[in-house]
Amino acid sequence: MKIVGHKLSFLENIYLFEIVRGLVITTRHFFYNMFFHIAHLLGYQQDVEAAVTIQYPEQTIPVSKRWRGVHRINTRPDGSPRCVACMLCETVCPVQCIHIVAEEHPDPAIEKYPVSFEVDVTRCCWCGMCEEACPVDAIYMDSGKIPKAGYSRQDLVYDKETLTKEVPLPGYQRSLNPPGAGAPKVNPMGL
Amino acid sequence: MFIDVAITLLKIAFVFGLVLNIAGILGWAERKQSAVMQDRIGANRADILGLRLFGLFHPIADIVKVITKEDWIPPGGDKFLHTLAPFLALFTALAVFAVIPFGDTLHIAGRDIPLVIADLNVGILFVIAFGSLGIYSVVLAGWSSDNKYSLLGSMRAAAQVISYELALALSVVGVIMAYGSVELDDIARAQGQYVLGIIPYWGVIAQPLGFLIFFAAAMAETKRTPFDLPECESEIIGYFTEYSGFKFLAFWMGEFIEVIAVAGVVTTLYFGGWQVPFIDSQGFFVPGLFTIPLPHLLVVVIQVTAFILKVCFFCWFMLLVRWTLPRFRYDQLMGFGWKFLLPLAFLNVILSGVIFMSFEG
Amino acid sequence: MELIQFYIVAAITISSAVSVIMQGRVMYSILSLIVTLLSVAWIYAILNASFLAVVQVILYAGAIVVLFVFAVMMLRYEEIEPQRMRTGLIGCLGLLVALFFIFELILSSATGPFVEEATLSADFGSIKSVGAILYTQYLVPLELASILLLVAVVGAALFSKRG
Amino acid sequence: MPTLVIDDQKVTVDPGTTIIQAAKKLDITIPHYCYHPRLKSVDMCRMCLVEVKDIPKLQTACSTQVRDNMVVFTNNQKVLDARRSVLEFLLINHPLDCPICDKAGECMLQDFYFQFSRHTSKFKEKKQKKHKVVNLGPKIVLDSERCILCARCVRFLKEVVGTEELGIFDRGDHSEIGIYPGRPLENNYQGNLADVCPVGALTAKDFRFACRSWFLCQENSICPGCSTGCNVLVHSSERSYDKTLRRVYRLTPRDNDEVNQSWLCDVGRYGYHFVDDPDRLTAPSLKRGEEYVKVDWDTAFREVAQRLRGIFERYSPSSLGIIPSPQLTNEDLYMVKKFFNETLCITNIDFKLPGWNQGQGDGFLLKADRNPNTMGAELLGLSGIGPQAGEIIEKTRLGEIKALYLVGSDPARYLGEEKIASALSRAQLVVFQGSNYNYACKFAHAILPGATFVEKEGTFTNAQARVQKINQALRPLGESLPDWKIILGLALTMGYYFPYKAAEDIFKDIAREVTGFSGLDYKKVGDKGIKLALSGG
Repeated sequence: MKIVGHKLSFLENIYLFEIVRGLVITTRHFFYNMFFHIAHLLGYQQDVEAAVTIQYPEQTIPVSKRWRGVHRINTRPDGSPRCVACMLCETVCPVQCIHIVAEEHPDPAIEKYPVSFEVDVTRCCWCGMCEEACPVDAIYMDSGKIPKAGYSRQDLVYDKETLTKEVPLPGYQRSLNPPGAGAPKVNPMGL
Repeated sequence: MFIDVAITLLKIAFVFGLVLNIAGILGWAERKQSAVMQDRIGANRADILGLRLFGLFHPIADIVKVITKEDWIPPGGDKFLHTLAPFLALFTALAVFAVIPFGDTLHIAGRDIPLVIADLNVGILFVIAFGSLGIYSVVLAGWSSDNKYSLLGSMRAAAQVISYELALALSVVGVIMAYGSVELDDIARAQGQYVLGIIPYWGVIAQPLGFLIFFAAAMAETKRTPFDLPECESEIIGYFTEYSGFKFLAFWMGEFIEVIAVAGVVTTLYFGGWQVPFIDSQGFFVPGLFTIPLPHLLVVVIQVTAFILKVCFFCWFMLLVRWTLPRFRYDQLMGFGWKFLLPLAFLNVILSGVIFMSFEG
Repeated sequence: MELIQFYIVAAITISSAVSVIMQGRVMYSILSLIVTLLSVAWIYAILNASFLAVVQVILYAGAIVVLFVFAVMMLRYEEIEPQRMRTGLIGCLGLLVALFFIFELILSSATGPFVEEATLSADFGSIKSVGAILYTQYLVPLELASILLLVAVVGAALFSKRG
Repeated sequence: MPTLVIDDQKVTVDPGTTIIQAAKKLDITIPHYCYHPRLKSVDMCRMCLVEVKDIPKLQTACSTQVRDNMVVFTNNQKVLDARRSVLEFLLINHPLDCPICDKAGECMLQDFYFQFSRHTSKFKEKKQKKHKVVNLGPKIVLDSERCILCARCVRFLKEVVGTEELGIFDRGDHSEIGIYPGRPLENNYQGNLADVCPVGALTAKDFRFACRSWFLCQENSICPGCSTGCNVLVHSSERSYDKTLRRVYRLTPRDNDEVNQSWLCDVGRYGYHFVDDPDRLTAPSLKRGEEYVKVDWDTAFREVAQRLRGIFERYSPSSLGIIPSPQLTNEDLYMVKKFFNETLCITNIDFKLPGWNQGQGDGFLLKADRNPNTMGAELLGLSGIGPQAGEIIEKTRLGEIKALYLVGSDPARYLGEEKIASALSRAQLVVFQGSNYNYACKFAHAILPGATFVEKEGTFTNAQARVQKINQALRPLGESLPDWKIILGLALTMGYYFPYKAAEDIFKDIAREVTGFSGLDYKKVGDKGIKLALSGG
């Protein structure tokens, strides 16, 4: 290991002037920001930012179109999930956060549907592989939402109903078939 | 007799009410100031009926939180001492305010009321004595927690406090020499003189080096950054690891009260105490030219306000320092205390002696 | 008024001093010692020797007992049974000495005060007067004592370097 | 003995062998659909086409018999092109609904498409729509769109079962598998249809949509349904037990020419559900007053040991009765015998409850004796030492036997609840050790949960005296333990030590002490089992 040292000069060595320099910097920030904070309070200089903070729940950063938020399940025109419980997302999921229980659908044209579709967002690593694996245009992560906090782990396991209710963030929809749309444009399986 | 007691009680109420309120607000100020310094906004979420008041409710929320928390005593620890320690910390920090004068003598209704709780003739030595008693809270807290890390933390804290006490006490000697008294009231009053007719003869003018030493040592005594090794809550286990709830709050408050105490002492010793330049009991004057007489009560109010403002400034300044400077390593800390500040304090004593002697001679 | 104060403080002093010896737990013993020292400082204060009182607090309570505490913290914490008063030769001797002092005490209080009452000067016990006495009347012992302390400090520094 | 060359490798086979069998000897797999080693070849799917030197057209490997000096290519471009074309043809009307198809992951159509074809469909016309989700019977569902008409199912029912319920109806691309009117699938071997079907046309209702095949683990085991001891694979997965209460998803037959060939009867195939049944006993419990309290094993052992000792001290060993079950493995039974009979000198041990072997056999695989290890219990001497099991129950009713220890047995099933209630309520101590709750548990003072056959290692001896091994596929549910471990623990608590760490150690002792087993170990038993050399035959 090579240690690159920098020999301190006398002034640096006695701390005092360096301390003063540091204090000057922080004081400058303090008064600069304080001035604009007060100006903002009085309604002036609104265009000058005094802080870089974003007040999260009220204010959000616009996310990228590729950004992956809370999952949503796309729906058929009748509002039922498009999911056919093929469990490919469950298979591809690297953290095993998806749990599907499949059952026979009364309609033989659909045949298989998820009785329970759960996404454990505490485990999810937001890799988006479920989106890519899905053969029927059912699971998407384009809701643009960050999962809310919960009081228990079970609160953060989103069930089928919750996921079906999610809608894509306007303008950010990645699925080719919007939720509840009529005849699907893309229909890989005739479903 | 009765009135004397009543007046003393009033003074106590005034001082402690002020100190405890400032200490509470300091908790908020620390968050907000650090935020403003770092281009952030800081705590502003606590609200009552949607009213946020720049986060001023946070101290209240903190207190509610802390009081409702479980007060836990380690089963292997010493119950009595574990409870005693935080209150000792509060007590020693608060006791210092007994001797700090916050205004000139008030003449009212034929009485002379010195605006200090206890006008002891040992003054500054009393401050130092209570500062040194503050170690016991640290030591007992660590020892009674039945936790070896707490114990180690308390050893470290006690070592630091003892080390810096020497430099602290020695730097005060210069002030005592300059004003010829150990009584804080006398010192404050003596700072009403002027050098060359116009410069106020404050402690910082008389003792610039002494001020720096005192301030550094006093900050080390309060155990705040850059001398916060005993605490540094985020990474090192310290003497109040095993404390929770209200007792933890007591330590926390004790720290802020110490900050105010240091600010008060620094103001009194080095920044003229309650003195306002060019205002004395006669009124506002321009040296050598003219005097505008002011009523006595107004002068006293101005002086007390000036004292409070100065204290607030030093509180602000100590927060500024805390959020500017990085922390010392432990060996650097001890080295700085023993090898730098202490010799410097000795040097300051000798230099001041020589200078004052030559001036007098 | 002053007398009442004195009796209270004296009671505290004596009881805490007894507690120093009788305590089973070392830490409590030391805390009692601190209380003793503080109440002695109070007695000084009553006697108008405020400087001495403060120095008592700073030096004894603030510095020396802290060393004791440090030493105790290093030791393993064990509860010690309060030891029985030991009979035998030493016990008898101690009893004799105690009896002697009690006898003396009774005798002296019967015969009147040891010291004649004197009027004190206004600045008695203040730093100025203590300093004046120290640096005039007791200059040589003071300087000798300070040289002794200096030697001790240098010696300690030397030992810590070598160790 | 003709010698031929397949893909540059020489092989000598018996005359009459087909190319596909000869290739198998060389570990060359020739893709096929309609061919099944245990059914007659019919050349229906054309998937197994291979090139034979000097024959201009490709030949079907499943029906072409080998000749001497034949040279076969199974992997050259011509063959690959042919396979590709065949696959393209087969997939014309296929709905390509792999995501919802139960066969996905083990479908030969899927496998071969990815291996050989990967074509883009050239078929522009409308796909032929056929019937989906057709109920063929209580156990099988047909999806005609996925069917490639290899007729394996039809032939299986004709050649193996002989009931001939299925046939192919209509012509050309309208052809569909179907049942003859008025002849629903009712035989005992329908489960095999789903196994036999190479694609997703026939799926088992029991397994349908329960789990994707790639989540399953397989472990060799033996069907515990009857004394035939069919070799099976246990397909299991613990991944969603909480949600579906299912860990064992299916049993499929495993080839064993000596026992079950490639088949498994439905009784055995669907008889595994007790493994994950909600009535499984999961924690040792003791009766306190009228309540059962769950305790840990140590407490349970101490209590049982103490009460057993109390009965010993007050009465005699003859006041204790043990009824083991022939459902247990040889190892468990040996442990029962060793501890209760040889160590504690209890002679009231018998497993033959009245009616123990009176099920209904069907003359093919299913035997009347529905216990997998009757022969083992006989050989280990758990019968005929003292009174019969029925007499033990009777003696309990009369009060001669004070304590009854049931190891996995369910006397109420044979003797009726009334009789059991009258007998067991008289006993001072009833210990039930077993995997599932049954009527006898109502009277038990202590319930010790045992592991099921998929949760432990051991051996069964089937009716032909063949020792076959079961392997552990899953962790025991809850706190249950293999039965031999329970008895071992109880013995240890009572002060008797047996040096067994695994079932294998016990088997070594069996091999040493029990005639017929001599010289055997788990290695020799292997996957397919070994027939015991019994003097009597």
